[in-house]
Amino acid sequence: MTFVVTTPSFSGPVELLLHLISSHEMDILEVPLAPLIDEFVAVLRDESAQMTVDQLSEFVLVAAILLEMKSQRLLPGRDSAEPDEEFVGWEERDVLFARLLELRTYAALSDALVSLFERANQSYPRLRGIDDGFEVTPPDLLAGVTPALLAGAYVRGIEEKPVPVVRLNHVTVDAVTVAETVVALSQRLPTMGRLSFRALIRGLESRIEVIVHFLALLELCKLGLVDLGQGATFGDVQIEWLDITSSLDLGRVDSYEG
Amino acid sequence: MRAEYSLEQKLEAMLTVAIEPITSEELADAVDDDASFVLETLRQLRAEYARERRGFQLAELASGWVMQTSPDVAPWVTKFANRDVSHRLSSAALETLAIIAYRQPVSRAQITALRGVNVDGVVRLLEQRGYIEEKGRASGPGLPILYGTTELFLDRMGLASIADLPPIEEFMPPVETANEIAEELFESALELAEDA
Amino acid sequence: MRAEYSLEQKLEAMLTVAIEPITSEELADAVDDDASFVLETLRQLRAEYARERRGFQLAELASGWVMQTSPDVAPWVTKFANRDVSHRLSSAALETLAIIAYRQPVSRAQITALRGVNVDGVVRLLEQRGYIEEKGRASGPGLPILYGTTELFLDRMGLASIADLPPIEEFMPPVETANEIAEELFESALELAEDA
Repeated sequence: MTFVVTTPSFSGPVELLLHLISSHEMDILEVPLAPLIDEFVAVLRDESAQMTVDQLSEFVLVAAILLEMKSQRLLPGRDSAEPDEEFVGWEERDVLFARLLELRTYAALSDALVSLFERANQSYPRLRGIDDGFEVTPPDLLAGVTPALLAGAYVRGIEEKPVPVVRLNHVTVDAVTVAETVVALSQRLPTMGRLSFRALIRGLESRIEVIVHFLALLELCKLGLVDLGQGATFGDVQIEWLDITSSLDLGRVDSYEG
Repeated sequence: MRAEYSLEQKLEAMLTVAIEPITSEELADAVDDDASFVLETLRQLRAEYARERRGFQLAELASGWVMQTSPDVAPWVTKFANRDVSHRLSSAALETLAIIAYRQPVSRAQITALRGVNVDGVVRLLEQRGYIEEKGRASGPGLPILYGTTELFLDRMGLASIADLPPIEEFMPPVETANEIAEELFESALELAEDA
Repeated sequence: MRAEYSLEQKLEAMLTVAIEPITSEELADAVDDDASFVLETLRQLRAEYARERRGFQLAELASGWVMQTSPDVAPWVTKFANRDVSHRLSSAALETLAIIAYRQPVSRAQITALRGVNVDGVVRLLEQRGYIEEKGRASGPGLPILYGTTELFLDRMGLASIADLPPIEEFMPPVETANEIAEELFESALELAEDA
């Protein structure tokens, strides 16, 4: 779907804006992104807007990601990372947006690395070595190798080899999947009463965990197990468990792989 | 027609018996000739093999020159091939590797800030595989380690130097961005909803 | 100018990568072509390399065809093979040697299964250097060779017998820590070796 955004330097569909930025025809530094967020919210609040569930959900998700990342950045002491000096003076949202763009770029690049790697693997080096009959006094290849080093090499040699991973999505959910979170929340929420999303995600370590929790909540909402109420601002979504007698059919969610 | 004992002939012989990449300097040393002349001759040989559609090719990797099979005929060669195929990396590892390759030298904290997740495990894995290594220390508390890519990484990518990596500009997202990132995540959730 | 995927190109590629001599029948099988036509093409290639005074030649041995260095430049090959560079085993080769040391007698197929990669080239190298040798044959199809370590290996490691190898249990838990320590030890050993 297309958002039409208006900023002092640009007016038009957000895709075009992104295209201009990514093709270097516009500098992201010159584009304040606040209007984009405002229009998210405006559309959300416009009851006359005939939006499909998909479109609405997408709005909400984009906004959630941006807001979540922003709050993450604003909370002191949450991030051990060094401050990005190159970003000082940027509007917070611009920083977040630039990050998304950059991360996207590296995701594309990692695919390019795979292509390079695979191409290089199409060539097989010559390994026959020197033929018999040549006078060769080989250097001692074991110089410096101790029995302990050999034992270490053995352990490395027999360690389980990683299973090849087919790249599906550049967003990596390291520890927890949506399915697992749905299950966990279906156990936790009935005992917690009404609470805010902010309260729910308190203590989570990473952005991705927050996003996973958000997706899990949407999931539970669609299953009719949870009611999500919108407060004065989007960030204060209220969560309420609806049916404490219903048990979750785990078969519905176990196929999700982050 | 080559002269007797031509430089080409000597170099071909040495590349025939070498079982790991050899630098042009090592080769120059063995033939007792000028290194830049050897390098030029290697490049001519490489072009010659490619032009003649030989089954072998000369490749210049970070660690040196190597005689290897042409990728054209890879399907026919596979069963004879003897090669240490490195294990595939997860997308998390690849993405981190891409960040390190293009932003080196870079600290773990800088990568973490970009990826939004802890990358300690991934960085350790990449270091164990020999694809990245410490390139120095940043100033600042704890003197964080700065990482960069290794020669082995370039060898595995079939590249002679970091400058041969594809230009980053070509990989900036064309139209898709935050919207699509969200979409990707959301599609999975929608599929679940539809299944329900 | 050769056609794309010519028979010559395929044969050259296979001979480039082959570690042991290959018969024309094996080659014909791999390229799915007529054996007598393959044999004829191999002879043409042999004549071509000789005419062009290449550094390599095709030789037809009793056990099959092999790509090897031209006798013209043998002195340079000898010099190259004996060049004084601080050689060491790659970590892949060391891991293979360690597996043979701890699991002997062991077949190439068993090592390959453990390592997840083809080890033929490494095993050949270790055998050439006298660190491993044939210790017998396994039962089963093809009677695969079983490898074990040599006295030279024990001498180099400073061990009186294989029973003196460090017990592996000490190196197992946790795997990550073991890897890191080994890596560190290896690095410092390498530095020592390079300084020496």
